Amino acid sequence: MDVIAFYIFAAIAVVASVLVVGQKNPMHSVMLLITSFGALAGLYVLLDAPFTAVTQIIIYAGAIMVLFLFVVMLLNVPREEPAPPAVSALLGPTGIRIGVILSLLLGAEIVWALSRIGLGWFPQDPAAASVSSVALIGASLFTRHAFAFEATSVLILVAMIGAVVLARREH
Amino acid sequence: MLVLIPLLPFAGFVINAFVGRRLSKTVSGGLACLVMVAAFLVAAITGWTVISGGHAIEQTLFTWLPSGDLQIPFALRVDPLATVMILVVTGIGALIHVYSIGYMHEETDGEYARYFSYLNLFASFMLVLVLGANFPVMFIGWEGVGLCSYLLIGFWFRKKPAADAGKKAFVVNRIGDFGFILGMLLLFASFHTLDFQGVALAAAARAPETATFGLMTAATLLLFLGATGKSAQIPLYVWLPDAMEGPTPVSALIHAATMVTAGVYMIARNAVLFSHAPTTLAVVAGIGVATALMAGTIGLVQNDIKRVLAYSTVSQLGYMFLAMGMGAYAAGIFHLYTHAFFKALLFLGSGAVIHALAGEQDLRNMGGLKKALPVTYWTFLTGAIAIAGVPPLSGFFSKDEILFRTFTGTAVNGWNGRPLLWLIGIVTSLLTATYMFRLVFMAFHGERRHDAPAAPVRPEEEEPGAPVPPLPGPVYSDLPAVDRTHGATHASHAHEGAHLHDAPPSMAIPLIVLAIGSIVAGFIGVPHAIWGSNRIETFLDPSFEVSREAAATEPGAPLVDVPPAAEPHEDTGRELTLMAVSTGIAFAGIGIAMYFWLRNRAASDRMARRFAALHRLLLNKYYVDEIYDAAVVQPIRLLSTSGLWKGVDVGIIDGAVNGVGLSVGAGSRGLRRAQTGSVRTYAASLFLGVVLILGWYLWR
Amino acid sequence: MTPITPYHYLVLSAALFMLGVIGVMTRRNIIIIFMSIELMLNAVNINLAAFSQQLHNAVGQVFAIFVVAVAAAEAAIGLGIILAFYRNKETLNIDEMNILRW
Amino acid sequence: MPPGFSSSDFYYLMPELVITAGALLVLALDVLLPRAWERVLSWVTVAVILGAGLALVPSAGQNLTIARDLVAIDGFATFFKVLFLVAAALTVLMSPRYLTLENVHPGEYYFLVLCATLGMMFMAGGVDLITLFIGLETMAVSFYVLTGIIRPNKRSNEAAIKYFVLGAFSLGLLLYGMSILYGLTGSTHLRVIATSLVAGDGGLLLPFAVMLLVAGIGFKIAAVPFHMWAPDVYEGAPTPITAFLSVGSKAASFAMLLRIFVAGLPAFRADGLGTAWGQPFGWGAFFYVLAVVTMTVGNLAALTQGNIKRLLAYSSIAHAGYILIGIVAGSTRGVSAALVYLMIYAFMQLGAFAVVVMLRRKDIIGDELKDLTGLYATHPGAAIAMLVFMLSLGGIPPTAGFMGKFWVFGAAIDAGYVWLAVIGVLNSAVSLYYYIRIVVFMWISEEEEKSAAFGISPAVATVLAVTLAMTVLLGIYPRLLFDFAQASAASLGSVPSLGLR
Repeated sequence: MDVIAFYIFAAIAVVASVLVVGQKNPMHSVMLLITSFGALAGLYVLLDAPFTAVTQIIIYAGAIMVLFLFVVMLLNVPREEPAPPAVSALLGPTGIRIGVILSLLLGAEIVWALSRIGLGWFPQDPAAASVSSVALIGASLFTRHAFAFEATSVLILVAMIGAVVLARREH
Repeated sequence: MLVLIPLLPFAGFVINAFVGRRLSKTVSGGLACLVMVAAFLVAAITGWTVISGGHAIEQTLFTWLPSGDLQIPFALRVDPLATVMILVVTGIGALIHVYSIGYMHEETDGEYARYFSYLNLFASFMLVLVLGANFPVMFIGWEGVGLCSYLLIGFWFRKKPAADAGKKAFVVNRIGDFGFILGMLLLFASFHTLDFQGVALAAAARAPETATFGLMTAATLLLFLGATGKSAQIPLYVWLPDAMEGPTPVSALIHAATMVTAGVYMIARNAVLFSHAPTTLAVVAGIGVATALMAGTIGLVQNDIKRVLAYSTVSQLGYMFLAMGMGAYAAGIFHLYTHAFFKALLFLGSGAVIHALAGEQDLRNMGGLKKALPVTYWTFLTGAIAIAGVPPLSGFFSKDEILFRTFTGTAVNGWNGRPLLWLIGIVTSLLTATYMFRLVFMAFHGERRHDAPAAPVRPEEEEPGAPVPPLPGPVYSDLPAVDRTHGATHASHAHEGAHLHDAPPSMAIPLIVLAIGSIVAGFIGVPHAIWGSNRIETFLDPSFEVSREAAATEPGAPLVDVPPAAEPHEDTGRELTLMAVSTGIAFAGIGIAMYFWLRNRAASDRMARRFAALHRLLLNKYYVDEIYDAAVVQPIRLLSTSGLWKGVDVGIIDGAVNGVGLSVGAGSRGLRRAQTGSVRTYAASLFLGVVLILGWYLWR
Repeated sequence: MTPITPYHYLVLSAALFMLGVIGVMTRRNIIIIFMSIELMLNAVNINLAAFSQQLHNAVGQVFAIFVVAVAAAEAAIGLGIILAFYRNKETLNIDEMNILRW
Repeated sequence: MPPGFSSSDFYYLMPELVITAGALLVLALDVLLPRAWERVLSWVTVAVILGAGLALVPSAGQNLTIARDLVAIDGFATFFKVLFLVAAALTVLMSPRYLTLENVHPGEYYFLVLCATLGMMFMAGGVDLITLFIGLETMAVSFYVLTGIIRPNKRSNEAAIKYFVLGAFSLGLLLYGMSILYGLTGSTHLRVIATSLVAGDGGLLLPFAVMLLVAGIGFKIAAVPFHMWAPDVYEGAPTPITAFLSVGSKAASFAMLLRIFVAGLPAFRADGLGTAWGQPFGWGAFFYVLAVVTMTVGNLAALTQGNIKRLLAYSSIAHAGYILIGIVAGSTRGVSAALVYLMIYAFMQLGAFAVVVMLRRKDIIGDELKDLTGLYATHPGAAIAMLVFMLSLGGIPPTAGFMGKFWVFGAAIDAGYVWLAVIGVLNSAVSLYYYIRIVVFMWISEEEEKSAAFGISPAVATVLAVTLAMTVLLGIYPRLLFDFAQASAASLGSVPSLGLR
């Protein structure tokens, strides 16, 4: 059951992601990205991480992607624009081809790296309890990682102020 | 006390640099001279203490580079060697400062103060170089004098040749400095000290690297590379003749008397270390004598009065390196000392000529100046006789000492090429006498001439017509080109022909003092063979051995004796013979010059025609610049224009040094082309790094 | 059918990561590039969650939550910058950003 | 009191708390104070930074971890915090007139500068991947906004977008690496990672993770080939921010690099799986190559630049290469040489940028080499200061720059990396060429058209005085800095354990 669910969710995520990158229309890309994130949330559930799954849906698919959608609609530029005249050989199609080749090279390297390790290699700590409980994560966030949590609040504040600074109209 | 010596000129620099523009010329110039005279007095007192006390004075100001067990203090030290140097630097420096008051009086107040601030700064750095008790302190001075030299060569930076010359000097000296720093770091890593005495001790504790290529050989070769850059020896000599674009007093002070001798001084300072690397000594001697000969032959046919002197300087420096390579350190320093007098004198004299002729530097446009410029003539003649090696003037004693030591010393590395080196030295000596008197006769005797073909006006070199990016050339090339030569400012005074005026007092006095110096300076080094006591050698010798006190503090270090200097008493007869030979050679040289350029000028033209190829070869300075151009510049240009940077127009640049600059510049432009402004390119570059590093790892 | 191991998740996350990278390298629209970067961050989260389960260790999930928070902050700032840029240049084409170069 | 903390934690976190409170205070004052009082904000900010400096005093000489083992209070962190605070204070001091000219609202600007400083301090103290990356992001996000804060300016916009897109991209790489590292060790704590990782662990996944970390941090320190954002962003950003970016951000990223690699991945310095060009393979070899390429490319590209900010950007890339030499050397001496270099670099680089800030006038952007023309005639003091900075950047004694280079190259030779030192010396020889070019331009006097005199604000004059004094002082008497750096380097990786997993 789990296995089938994994392949279904993974397939949805990958196909949606391919379409995100391949889409001409940014609006469609946003929608597809939300789909992909939804599939990922499903995978988190399979991974015994319900809290992460919920975060994924609420924050990622909900908040962040809505923000994207909002900007796309605000700016209203549905189509990819044509390339401006290239001033250097590195721009234009050659540049894009180089980018693709590089990405594929890295992909090949990752495949190679992965192929060298066994499936069950990763260390396991059988003594520890299951981590699925939200309580455990909450405790970890507010005790063990309380400092990082508080530090993140500064980060969020910076982001808020920064967004205001950047998006405010001149008066 | 010791620190005052460099500090006084430095104070002069600070005042002139910051408030000089608001001071009148009298005040700023007077101040600059005053601090130099004061420094000279302090140096004299210090020197007297060293001479009478017989041991070094050391002053540690503070710990400069502390780190655990490695301590490098900011320390100054005066030993006999440094005594000679500080006296030369402050004494001759003060005279040249005085001379400059008259020479530079045409400049505006601001420029005048700028000039004197540079000059004072130079003196200050030179004194730090000389007084430094360890490599890093010396390096402060080493870099500092280079900087000042660069600033002063390019003093008239609106003149393109001056700007180019400054650039060339800068680049060449960086190559030398590269060697110096590496040598220094190598010594530091292996000896864990950079104090000169400490290095000498550590070197003395090792066996001389006679047949092996070891650490000391590597370090000394690197240091010698630094010396060739600073002291204009093969292969890094190309900057010095061009450096003559600077004001003449600067040529006298920096490019004749003091800075260019820094390389010689540095080797003498590390005499023990170099003595333990015989291979390096052989290289030093070979380079020295080759440079002496080559520069002497070039000097024979040059027509620019200052260039003749510049090649003569290169040649004399070659002598000094020959002495270093022979292990005759005292003789080399002796020559350094006498050379400072007569070469400064000759440069200042040529400056007086140029000053009188409103900026004319071409010998073919001179002649008959003897009557109009009596002071200049007689002093200049004294200098010429001194450098030619006519006894009993100073040049004779020092040069003869070097040649004698070359002839008699022990075999180097089992190779006894000493007679050959001596022969080349003697030939160079002949050349020296000849070209110096050629200069005297062409400038001061006969009739005033205007023979020189009008200099071909070089077409204005255009900036490479680069496409989008603005491509400022190297250091100066994008400056506004305003022609403002020294001559141009003088021309306004219309000194033309009719009433040439001799040097004004501020210029005449230094000339006379230096002339007297050129006559008598040699007497402190009269060899034993002619009933002298060669006091300078006995005085200097302690500087070239491991100091006894220092050795005593390190009981474990076995003293390996420095190869003993040849006993001077042994062969008085041989020495007298050699002396007679070199005297004869000097007179022969003068005679040749007299025949060709005084009695029978047509003969010289005939000679030039008969040996046209040779003449052209010499006139074009052995085509060294062109060879460097062909060997380095052209291939690179070909490469760079053929494909990769097709759109980039490559500027027309001459010379090897510029060739390096060009290749680097082409690389630089190529890198800039990669900076396309596209985020995608940047991400690709980032990603390329990832892929390459991982690929490298996986491939292995 | 073989059970699902972290290995499978690693492969999936690598695939998403590569898709994100390809998006950054090939697209011209800044917003899509930005979405590709979000894809890369999600690949990271898959890794973290998979490892967390494998190791029975909550740190991975905590890390993932921090990554989400950072992604949110970045999204706010990034879209703000894009907005400011659009106001000046009326374009979202990354190839037209070329005042600064050479 | 939150369960994660104890009272002593707050005691040692005081500098961070002061900065946070100060940032909020600046934000509040900005709203409350009338427009005319804007100038006060810069002084408040400086006061906050000084206060944080005072709050740093208790940390001196300590060596412990706080906040549940997430943050280290050791000499290493303290060294960097001092550096950040100095850099931030000098940045703030050179800003006010520039902000007025660019019509930037100062309240948010100073707030963001303080937050960036806070992020850097987290990066210096963090001993846990999560803390480090949150610090990194706080700093980076602040810088994204600061870079683009001149909204009507297209150059500023473009710089912000480039910095942001590439920064987020590199963050993706960094996080991917961190996630794998977590998977291999089961922990995000550097000490646990250090103890549980043995060379050869994880097969090829470990090098993969390390390489991604190298790329992510390499981006921040602007090491070639991850450097290409730097010239563009440096050129487009407001000049004081460029200064802060090139000093603070770089130093913080180096702090993070040292923490992660020296304290967290010592096993992978050489993985024992073989050698490359005679060097044991591992991150030591990666950084070896990066150092060489970074120095060379940075210096070469700087040679033909006509824009001072871009030129200084390339120069700063090259300097990252020199600092990497110290890290490659790896010994305590090498690390302390890198620290010394960073501190010295901070002063000379900030000084040089202060001069560029000064050149910004009403209608003159002042970042082209030609804008320097005649500086000596109009402002001899500033010109001489700039001369000293340039000589120092070029490594000429007796300036501080020489000390830094001497120590870095010395450490490399000491550790057996002779060729690395040779390449470094060669590069610094080349670099002097473009530094001298800047000097040459200042000394040209234009008698025809005297460039309009412009004043130096007292604040900028203070910056120049401080940086000049330190550049000279650290060159002549570097003892205190050396001792400080040595102690700091020794504390790296010797964080006592609290037994937490």
